[in-house]
Amino acid sequence: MTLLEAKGLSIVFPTSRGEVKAVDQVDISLGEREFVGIAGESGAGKSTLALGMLRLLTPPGKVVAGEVLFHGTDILKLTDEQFRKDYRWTKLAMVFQGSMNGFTPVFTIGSQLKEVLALHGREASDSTISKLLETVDLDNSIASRYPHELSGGQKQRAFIAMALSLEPEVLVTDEPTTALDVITQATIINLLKRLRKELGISVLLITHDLALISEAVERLYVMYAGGVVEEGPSIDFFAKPKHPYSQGLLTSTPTLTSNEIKGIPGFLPDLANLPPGCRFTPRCPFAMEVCKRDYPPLKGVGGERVACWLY
Amino acid sequence: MSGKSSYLEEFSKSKAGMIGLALLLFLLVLSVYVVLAYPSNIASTWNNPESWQGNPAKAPPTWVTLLGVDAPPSLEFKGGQWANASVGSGNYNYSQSYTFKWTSKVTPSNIVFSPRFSGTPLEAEMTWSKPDGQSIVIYIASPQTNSNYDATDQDISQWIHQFVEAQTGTLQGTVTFGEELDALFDADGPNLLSNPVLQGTYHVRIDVLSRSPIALSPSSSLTVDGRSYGIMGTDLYGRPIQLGILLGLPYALELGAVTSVAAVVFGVVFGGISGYIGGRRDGFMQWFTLVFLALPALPFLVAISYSFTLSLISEALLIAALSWPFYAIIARSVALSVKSQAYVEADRAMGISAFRTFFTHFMPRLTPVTIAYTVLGIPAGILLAQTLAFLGIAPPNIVTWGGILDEAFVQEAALFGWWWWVFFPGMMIVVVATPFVLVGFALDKIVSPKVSAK
Amino acid sequence: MTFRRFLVVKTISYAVALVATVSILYVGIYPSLQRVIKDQATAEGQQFQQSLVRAHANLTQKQIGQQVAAFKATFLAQFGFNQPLPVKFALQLQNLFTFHFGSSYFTLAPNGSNQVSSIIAAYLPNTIVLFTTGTILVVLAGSIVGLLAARSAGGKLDRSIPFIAVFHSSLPTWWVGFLFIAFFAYTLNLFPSGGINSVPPPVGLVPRFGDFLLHLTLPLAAFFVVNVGGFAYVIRSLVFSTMGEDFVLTAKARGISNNRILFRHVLRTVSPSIATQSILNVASSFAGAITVEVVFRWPGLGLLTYDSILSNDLPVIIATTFILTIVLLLGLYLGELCYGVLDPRIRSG
Amino acid sequence: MPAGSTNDPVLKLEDLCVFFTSKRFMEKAVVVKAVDGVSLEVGRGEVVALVGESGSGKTTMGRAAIGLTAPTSGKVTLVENDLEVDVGKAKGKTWKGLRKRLQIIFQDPFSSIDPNMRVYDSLKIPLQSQGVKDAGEVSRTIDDVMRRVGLPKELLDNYVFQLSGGQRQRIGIARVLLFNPALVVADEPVSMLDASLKGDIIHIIEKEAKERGTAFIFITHDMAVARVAAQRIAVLYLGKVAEIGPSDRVIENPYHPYTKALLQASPTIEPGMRDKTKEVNVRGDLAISTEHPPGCVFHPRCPLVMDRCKTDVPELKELEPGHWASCWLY
Repeated sequence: MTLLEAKGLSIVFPTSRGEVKAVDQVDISLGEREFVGIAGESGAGKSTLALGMLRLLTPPGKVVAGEVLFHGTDILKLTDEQFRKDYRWTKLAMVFQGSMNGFTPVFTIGSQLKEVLALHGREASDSTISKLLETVDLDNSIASRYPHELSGGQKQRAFIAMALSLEPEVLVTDEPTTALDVITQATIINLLKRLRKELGISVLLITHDLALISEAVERLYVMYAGGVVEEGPSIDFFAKPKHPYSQGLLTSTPTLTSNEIKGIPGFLPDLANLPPGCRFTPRCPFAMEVCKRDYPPLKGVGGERVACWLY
Repeated sequence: MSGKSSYLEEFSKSKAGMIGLALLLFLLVLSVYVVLAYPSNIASTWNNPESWQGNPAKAPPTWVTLLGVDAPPSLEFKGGQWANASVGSGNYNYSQSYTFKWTSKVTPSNIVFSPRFSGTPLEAEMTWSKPDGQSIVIYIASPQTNSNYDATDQDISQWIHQFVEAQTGTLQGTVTFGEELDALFDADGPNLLSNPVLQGTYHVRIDVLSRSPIALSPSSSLTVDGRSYGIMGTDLYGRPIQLGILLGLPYALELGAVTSVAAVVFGVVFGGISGYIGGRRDGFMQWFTLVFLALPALPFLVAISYSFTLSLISEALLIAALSWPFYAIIARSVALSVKSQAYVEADRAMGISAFRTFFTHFMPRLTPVTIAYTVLGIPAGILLAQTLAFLGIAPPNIVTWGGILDEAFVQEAALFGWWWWVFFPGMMIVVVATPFVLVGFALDKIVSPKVSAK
Repeated sequence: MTFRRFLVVKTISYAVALVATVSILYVGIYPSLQRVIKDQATAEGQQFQQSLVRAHANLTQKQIGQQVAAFKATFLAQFGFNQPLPVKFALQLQNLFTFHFGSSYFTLAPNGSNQVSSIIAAYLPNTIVLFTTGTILVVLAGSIVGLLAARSAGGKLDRSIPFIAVFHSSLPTWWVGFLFIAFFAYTLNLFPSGGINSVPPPVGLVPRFGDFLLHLTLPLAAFFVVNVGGFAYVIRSLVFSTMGEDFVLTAKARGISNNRILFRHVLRTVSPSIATQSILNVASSFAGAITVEVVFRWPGLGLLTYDSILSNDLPVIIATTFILTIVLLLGLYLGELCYGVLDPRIRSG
Repeated sequence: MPAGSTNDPVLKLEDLCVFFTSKRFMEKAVVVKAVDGVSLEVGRGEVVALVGESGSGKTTMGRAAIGLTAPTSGKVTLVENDLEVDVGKAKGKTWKGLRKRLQIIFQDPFSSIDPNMRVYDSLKIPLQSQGVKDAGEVSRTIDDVMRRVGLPKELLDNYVFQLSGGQRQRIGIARVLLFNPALVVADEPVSMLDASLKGDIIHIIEKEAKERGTAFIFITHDMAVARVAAQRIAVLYLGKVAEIGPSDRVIENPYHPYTKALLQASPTIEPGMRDKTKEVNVRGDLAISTEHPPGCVFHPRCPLVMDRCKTDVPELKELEPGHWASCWLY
């Protein structure tokens, strides 16, 4: 059952050099109880996509096309007030890249947890708070502390506790472990996996780290320069990525089992001035004439979908 | 885009900034004109009430007539040759006539006769003929050259009083000020002094009698002081406000510029270095900034003016000494944000000297800030200086708007409704500030994002 | 622990700053201060001489002269006139800090004393009432306008605020006062043109208070008009920079309404800065708004200073400057403490 | 041979300690032992990785190694042509001269080069301040380093802010290579770069080490990157070396429980993991406390802690040739 779905979503940022197409006609879906990943490098548009789907874009960024369906309702069409009351945090919660700074610095962690609960009409007692903190392996004393008194890992966990406080159906996590040490990172990912199972929520994990994503998700999307280039079950994908970019990305990810590392030559194209055709063409070892001309649509290739003229 | 040329380019795109720049140039040209066109001792002329007797006092600007206010402007009759005729037995008679039309319903504020001649005339005889045919004859015995005879002078008023007595049939002990003009302009009859003003053509003939030939200068004049003057009116002494405003302009600009440049340059260098070196020395420099920040500018300057005679430069430097801390605080935060960048550390690792680092990384960011705040600081300096002038503290022999306003305040201009005396000098402070603000804001907008950007 | 350290460090640093600031002031007024002291010595000497003559009719002119000279020398010695400069400096500073400003040449306190300290004590409360009330109004209105402007960033209000701010800040307050008097007092006859109450004041507490309010309105309005724009601008900038922080976005994601984010999360976060700004505003308005009092004949320190300038009453001028310096520094100090109290990052280390 | 030593060393750290003492008014003096008795040698053309969590002291150690931070005790020596320079005590001219021999690559390419300068100027200024005045030599040197980091000459006229992160990091490396230094500390040079660009940067470092014999201290928190980039890995914990040895050995056969935990926690491409919980055999977070625990500094988090660990400090022991660990288990 599809829970959350973006259809043909396009997001642009007007700049002095022209419109930057941060997200260009992206289709993405998240099923019930599913753990889905979005992988890609900086400039791929993955964070923008997530913010766009949760109506959190800051102006001047704006959605120019497409719809976002939650249980079949286009949530982009709702009024701000409706969406705020009925969806934000109660159904759709998010853990941000900057969640380290996600707490208002002048209130204690406990009071911020209570505020969210109370605002949405839940019970906001001390015991609820300590139970919440317990689910993310934090002890009760955290509640009376200010954000600046916590370590990065503690803040991230406390924020996850806050994200789960209203038992949302979807949890979007955007680089939840960047800037954390590996050991903390592993515990956070473990926590996400455990909570998904225990609470039966759907999780969308956005990260640049293919290794991290491989250990967590069931299905993943790979984005490049604002578009999805490949989508499929993670087993299939990691066994044999189809898109040349996916292949390059995988070989450039350092692993403990190999002494070798490769890079992808060249750089990301200018998003304000995109060439026609496939955006990966200038860096692609298999580039053909057609690639320069036409943008490849997503096609089914052996259980996966790939946007490449090779298939 | 970055670099110096792009700052200019961006600035030229700001409409407000360009308008400000144009206004600024206009003010500059105007003040250069003032400096060149008026003698350097003009301030002492300004401060001498005698020099302004020919002007109507307390007159609103002439353009109020356009708003339907009945405030006739002054009429001045000057020049023209004197017709002369010998009247036998060694008597000489020189004469001149003036004709003017009076259409206003109010009398003029005064009439002033200013004979200019060489020799010793016996008397001057003025025949004032009203539109209804009545004439008043005024004899001035032994007129003096370079004197101004106005309607309230004994020489003139006694004849008017006689006329009043003749018309009203009552003996006038004293005639209060202004009633001379009623006599000269109102319709005749027993109620002369309360009759309406006669509109129509007035003839004034002046004869000068002498026993020996004299030379009457064409610069002799008869002025009918109106009830309005110039673009901005006059004050209690008849000084034109517009002149005061012009004379005050170079002072205001110069003081503002010197103050701002001194304060901003010192403040930015001080704050910039403070932020750059950091540590204990930074702490001390911050404390030093606080010490000056805590000096209350206005009272301090007042108190200090009792110890030293102010000149324009010393006043400007004193104001600067009290305002640099604000700029030091801003510059320090800019320097800190630069310092937090790894390229400062990288320079050290490269063996590049601290001095060079300061110039390659800090100055390019501090300079635009300096320029923007210098521009924004000028109106602040002007305002403070004018406020001091209002309190009676200003370098001697300088005309200031604050000083003009001080006089307006002392003379209770607001109570008497002499609004032009209050409005224009004050407005000038705002007007002069405006272009600086427009330019400064345009600059600030260009500069600030670059400071904060990584 | 940390907050106590913060307190002690700040207190020491401001105390030392106070001495330093006053020293600068001292250098600036040195010549006039010496003149004042000598004048006082002469005046007191004359009084002493008269009382001497009255009390001891048998004294010779020479004896009187000697005694008066000795009296003057003792008087001057209190101010270190026979001492090297550093001691003189210390003694005179001590006299300033203990509010021994001497006696005024012309002004009298309502209780008839000509001691400058009593005169100041009589005038200072009026200044405090006017500008504290004024600043409270400015802070309230400025904060609301600033917050609203920051909320609708890029909107009409937002774009016009900088211009209003600077236009206002280049308005001389006293001039605005002038215009207000001309219009509201003399043209419309709505408010009295100046003073703190009618002469004679109305009978009864309530009418008297009403009369006071009536007199307060115009100076308050002039002060408000000139200052509110700048304050709103400061708040707008503060709020604006805070609105870009991560926690604002996450608060929005949490389903907290925009108003609540603005008026609770953002406002509380910038509140330390607002508090500092407000206190600084009060303190500096005391010093900067002399002229408002002058124009409205409001019997506070400003008017006192102005009248003293007109009558060359130096002791009073020196004293008001000294008092205003202390007030300003005290304001800066309180502002910093307020920041410390309101910001948990300082309060709890 | 003692722990951490190597043949033909360029740089020797001997019992290096860097303590930061902050004594603030009214507060107890706080001593942070960022580096606590580390001995390490880096050989000519060798890349040694320092691995550890934030707070492990790896950056401080790197900075002390090139003289940017003064050691509290211990010795840092640069060995070149049989000449030894005491880096820790160098001052004035000697120190400035060292800037040509010992260099550093910074983590953040966006802040380590002034974005408002032209690329050419950012390379020219270091050369000039080291006394290279001849215009021809300046431009030859600049062309050479641009080639070595794989950037086209056309970029020289651009402003730094017009460059992408990957390009900027290459400029950062080019600046470092200007003087062909003897040793370069690369402080997390790839951690802020996109995956597709990491390989190229590592390759540039490898090539410089191989072709010019430049030694590198490669600081990273990522075991996988360390393996790819370095011949030897030193794992740091709270300012001390927990384990040091050849990269392959440390990763394939780790001895220290902390190394094991780091390796367990490191993500690998392993889609089969998605239904399992990752084993992380440490407790709690890295103590940010300033007081180091007595005994083994790792014992409060160690899953295999023994009584002895709480009181006695373990020495580094050679457990395989060139592979040392400090743990009471061995």
